[in-house]
Amino acid sequence: MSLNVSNLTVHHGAICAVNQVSLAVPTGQLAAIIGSNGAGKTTLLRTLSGLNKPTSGTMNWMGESIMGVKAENLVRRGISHVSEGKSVVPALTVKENLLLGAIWRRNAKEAKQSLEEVTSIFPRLGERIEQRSDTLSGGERQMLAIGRAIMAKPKLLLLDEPSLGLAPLVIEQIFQSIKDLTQSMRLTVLLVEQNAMGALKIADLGIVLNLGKVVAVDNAQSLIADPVVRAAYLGY
Amino acid sequence: MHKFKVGPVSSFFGFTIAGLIILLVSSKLDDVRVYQGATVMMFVIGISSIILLTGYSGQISLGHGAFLGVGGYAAALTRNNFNLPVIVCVVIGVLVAAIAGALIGLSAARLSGPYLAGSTLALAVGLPSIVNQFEILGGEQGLFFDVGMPPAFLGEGFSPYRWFFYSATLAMLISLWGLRNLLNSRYGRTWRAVRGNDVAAQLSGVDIARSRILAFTVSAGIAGLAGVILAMTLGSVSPGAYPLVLSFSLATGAVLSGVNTLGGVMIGAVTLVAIPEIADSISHRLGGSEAVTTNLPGILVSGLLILTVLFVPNGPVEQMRLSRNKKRAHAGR
Amino acid sequence: MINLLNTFLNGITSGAIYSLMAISMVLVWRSTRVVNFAQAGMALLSCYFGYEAVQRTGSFWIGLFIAMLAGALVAAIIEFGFMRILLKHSSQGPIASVGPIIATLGLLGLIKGVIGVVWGNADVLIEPPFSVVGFTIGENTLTFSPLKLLTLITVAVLLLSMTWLFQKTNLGLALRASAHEPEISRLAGIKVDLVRTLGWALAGAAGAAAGMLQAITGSGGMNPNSIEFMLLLVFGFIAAVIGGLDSMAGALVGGMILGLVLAFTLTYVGGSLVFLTAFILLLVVLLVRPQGVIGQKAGRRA
Amino acid sequence: MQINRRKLISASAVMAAVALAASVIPAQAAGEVGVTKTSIKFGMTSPKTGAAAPGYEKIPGAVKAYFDYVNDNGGINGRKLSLVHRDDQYVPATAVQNAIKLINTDKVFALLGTLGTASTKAIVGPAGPATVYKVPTLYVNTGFSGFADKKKYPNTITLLPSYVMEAKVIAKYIKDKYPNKKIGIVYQDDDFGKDALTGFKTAGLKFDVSVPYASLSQGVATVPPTWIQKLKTGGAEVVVMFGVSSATTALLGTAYALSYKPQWILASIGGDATTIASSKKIPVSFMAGAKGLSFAPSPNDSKDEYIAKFMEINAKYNPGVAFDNNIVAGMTTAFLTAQAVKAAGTNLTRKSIVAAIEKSGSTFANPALAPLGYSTSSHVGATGYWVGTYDATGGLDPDDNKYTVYTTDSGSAPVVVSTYKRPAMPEKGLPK
Repeated sequence: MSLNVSNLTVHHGAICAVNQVSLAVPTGQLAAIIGSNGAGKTTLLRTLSGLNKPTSGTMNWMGESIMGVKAENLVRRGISHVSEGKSVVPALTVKENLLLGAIWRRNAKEAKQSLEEVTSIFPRLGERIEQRSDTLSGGERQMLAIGRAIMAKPKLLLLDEPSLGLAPLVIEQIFQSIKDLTQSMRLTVLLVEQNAMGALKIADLGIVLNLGKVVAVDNAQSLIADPVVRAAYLGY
Repeated sequence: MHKFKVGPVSSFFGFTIAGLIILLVSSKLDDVRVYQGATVMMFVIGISSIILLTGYSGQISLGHGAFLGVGGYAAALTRNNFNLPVIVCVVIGVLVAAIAGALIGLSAARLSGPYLAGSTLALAVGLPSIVNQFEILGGEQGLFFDVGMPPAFLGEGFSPYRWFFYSATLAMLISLWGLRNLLNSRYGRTWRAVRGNDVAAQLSGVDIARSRILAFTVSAGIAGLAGVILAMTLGSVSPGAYPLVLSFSLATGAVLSGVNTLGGVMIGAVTLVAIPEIADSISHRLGGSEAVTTNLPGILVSGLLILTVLFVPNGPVEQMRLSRNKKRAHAGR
Repeated sequence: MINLLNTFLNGITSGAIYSLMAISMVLVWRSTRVVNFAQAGMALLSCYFGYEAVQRTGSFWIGLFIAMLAGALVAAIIEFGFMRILLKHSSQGPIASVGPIIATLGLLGLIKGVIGVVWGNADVLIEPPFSVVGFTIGENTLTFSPLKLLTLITVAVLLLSMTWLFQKTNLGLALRASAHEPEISRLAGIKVDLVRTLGWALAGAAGAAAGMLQAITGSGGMNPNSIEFMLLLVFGFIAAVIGGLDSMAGALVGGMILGLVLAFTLTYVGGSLVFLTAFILLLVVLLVRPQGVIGQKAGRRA
Repeated sequence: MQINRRKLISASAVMAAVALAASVIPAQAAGEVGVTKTSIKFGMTSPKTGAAAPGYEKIPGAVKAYFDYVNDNGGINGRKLSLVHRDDQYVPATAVQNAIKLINTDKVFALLGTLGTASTKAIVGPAGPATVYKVPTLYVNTGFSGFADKKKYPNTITLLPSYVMEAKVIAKYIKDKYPNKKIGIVYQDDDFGKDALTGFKTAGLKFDVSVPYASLSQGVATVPPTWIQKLKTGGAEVVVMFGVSSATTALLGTAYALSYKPQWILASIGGDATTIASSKKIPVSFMAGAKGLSFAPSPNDSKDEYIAKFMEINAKYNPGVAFDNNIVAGMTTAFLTAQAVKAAGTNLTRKSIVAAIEKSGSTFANPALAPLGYSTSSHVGATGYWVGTYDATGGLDPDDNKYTVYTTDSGSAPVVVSTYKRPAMPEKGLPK
């Protein structure tokens, strides 16, 4: 198990957003976290990437605790987080946004290589490399955001609602590329999604979160099959 | 603080009592202190105008000295050219300052914190040069503003400074009382709403721009009153009497008092006047080179200001209330 | 004709200094979203260090260097030891909108006081390193002198090196990213707090440079309450606002516009209106183009 | 809100408490305030800090230095002179508060050399402390002619010649020396500049080019060059500079930059060579040939007996402070004050000292080369100027080696060459 979380509790002021959550993701697997609004999905992710402070519990990555480690340092431990919404810096060009991802590595050559890798994965970004990122379409921005995360040579990728506000066609592309990446780069991925169906389809593991508590953990396929889950989250 | 509502009438008595106390105490004081007292009152009025602006409508002004100046000059001009009774001149001073405030407010309403701060600062730097453009404004040496000697019934040889102090105190009480009632009125609530949350206020149908402009106008008017008081205590108006330092002092005093309640307004005013005294006594005790003694007041007041912003950002009074409420809450458990 | 040329050259020379000051305010604004009204005070303090260096070495260049170094240090210390705490403490309540601004005023007062204690209240002077005698065209002598040329060159060099720093280096990338999206920058592994301090340091250096140039081109000496430095602050701010307060390119343009507008009003309208002109220019820009003359998009470009 | 109101009241109580700490005036003992058998206390308010401080901040030190010198030589009539100084940062409000303190708390006998027209006006004006407490204000340090009006300011004694006088003298000089040349003027566009214009008008001098500038605007680098441009375009051959020293420095600096060399005439307020030279913006030699005015000998004329004495005193009692015209101003004030005290005799009162100055003030020994105008009807100080030429070292030398002093008044009186013979310095520079 590369990612191990047990009894994690996170508060927003008085509200308990994540309550005694425990989960484990094996290396190289793609876990989808689904659940309705306010289920605490985003908070869980932000806590894992060091943006939110946990109240109690433990988080281990590769056998080492990452409790209270600052976000900027988690990147150095191979954890990349693509936060909710199009997480790019609008004022910067596509290229600059991508280089941003590799900035902590302080190595121009490697950065250049990763840049080529990413542009080969997302040719669209290659075409728009010199444009300011606020001129990109929603889908392109999401690619850019993911691309930036990849530039950091991550082992664990935390994706927050990559499908948010995208057209169905684009969503499919994004999900596809996520799946490909997971395999090609042997990434461990934690994918938070409203679009439960889409997410579970590409996921190995499914985790259902409700009101901050884990209500179901199973492999994705059987979750899709589960009538309760269907009714509650897949909408048929 | 809106929980305990007190009608204008009963609050009126509160202010009257405050006035009587001040009157009583002041009878023991020599001219130095009563003159400083008058200055304190001037600051109280000036600071309350900033508190209204910042604490209740979320705007800022680093150039309020300009409005004090406008008020003072307006009063002096009416006094000198039409020889109207002082009280009329005061009213005119306030009105003219308010109008000036409305004009600036029109643009201020569209500016956010730092922009507004800078523009008002630029105003305070730019405005004084006007006095040399028009003969009637008397240039750098300014104009006399003679409110005349104390009324006869106060007795022969009654110190004019004591008289200034009484007038200033009266002006202070009236303006604070008026301001307090205004803040408890519909307008006051609107302002707080705007300060609290533009969007929400907008949704609840508040015309933000209008309420901002109104706040700025009233604030400038009150500042104008302070300006007239200052002119009275100086017996004259001149650009030098309303320097940039004055604008900064007002902002400082407002923060020392706590910008979100009028309750502490006295604290800032007294501090501003007391600091040089304190500095004096300190340097007397410690001796210290001239370079130190001359710069001590500036250092003290700036240091105090910074400490306040750092550790009691909402001002002593608010702080006390907060801590008291905390205690209550604990007791409640 | 010669008047026109003179006016123009005057405009850009003083404009260049305003630009430098404006840039230092922009840098602070971008890194902490605070307009630092102590900027000129910090510049003044740095210039006193520069002055000491000039006194000891006799070289203006060493003085300039020391001043910029001191400026960077002072700014870094203030950001680290003061601004961080400040922004934590006064981040909510009505104070939030004014606290930082007022605090920088306090800072200004404190700095003045310290200068007064250490160097006294009298004027100190830095000798211009170059001749102030204007160049001549035919029998006409220009107001434009080697000293002013030097001023322009210095500003140009500083601006170019800053542009290089911001556009071509990782530090620059980090500075620009954290200015706009601190959280994303953290996720990219940037130590945003450190970068913020560096931003202030750069601002301090730029301000110090502006101050040194003001000190040698201005008419008076330096003293704790130097009016020339107070004006430098006001004009620097106005220039920054004209440029949109968020853009270094904008700050440059803003400074030049301000410098030229002042120069031309002075020559062709009247000498008594300089401050009002500046104020009116500011208001007009704020009301007509609040996002600054070079526009929102460009204005945001780092 | 209740809480709030209570706060307000308690707050005012706090302030009252602060105030209560105040001392209460004790019943006045016999004899004049601030005067004892062995001492006389004077008060002074002027800028030590603030924008106007540089330069002026030396004056109180100079006054003290001379007083110490006198005291070391037995004081006046057995009384030692002391000075209490308070810093007003050139802000009138502070100046008034200082004056009230000096009078009530420090219990000074009289005020000295208040600086700046606005501040002085606030102090000696109708409601000003000097008027309210009938405290004399001696040798005020401003060129505003109004203060010499005895009816308006019965307790105020001026020292400097008025701007109007200076303008009239310059006008006369120009008419004599530079007939039918093109004349230009640069002046500060405020009352002090306007005073000057009145002077030129009464003397009937018209300007071909006139360049007003806003006070402080010389601090904006863009400004001074425009002055020169206007002067050049107007083809001025003789240029009068009627501005403060920072502006004069700026003007000369720019002129030097443009190698623009008209015949300069620098009004005394800004024409102090030491100040201009110390700005390091121009070589002093550039001033050579410029005309300047003064009513006292130039501060580096060490051959002058008064200057020499003052230099000696400054070196001993005010060590480490560079000798310049501010020191001369301060010592002159102190010197005249000492003589006034002497003249008022052992039974010194606030009335008697003013009377003494009115009676014999015009005969007091002092560096001024122009006659002092004190009389029972007027409080005018020095009433004229001598015109000289700056040499390459910045010294102002009288034309053809003799001080030709022009004297006049602030009104319509003509400008005449004065026959005034300056009283020789009493032995050891002490009042006799």
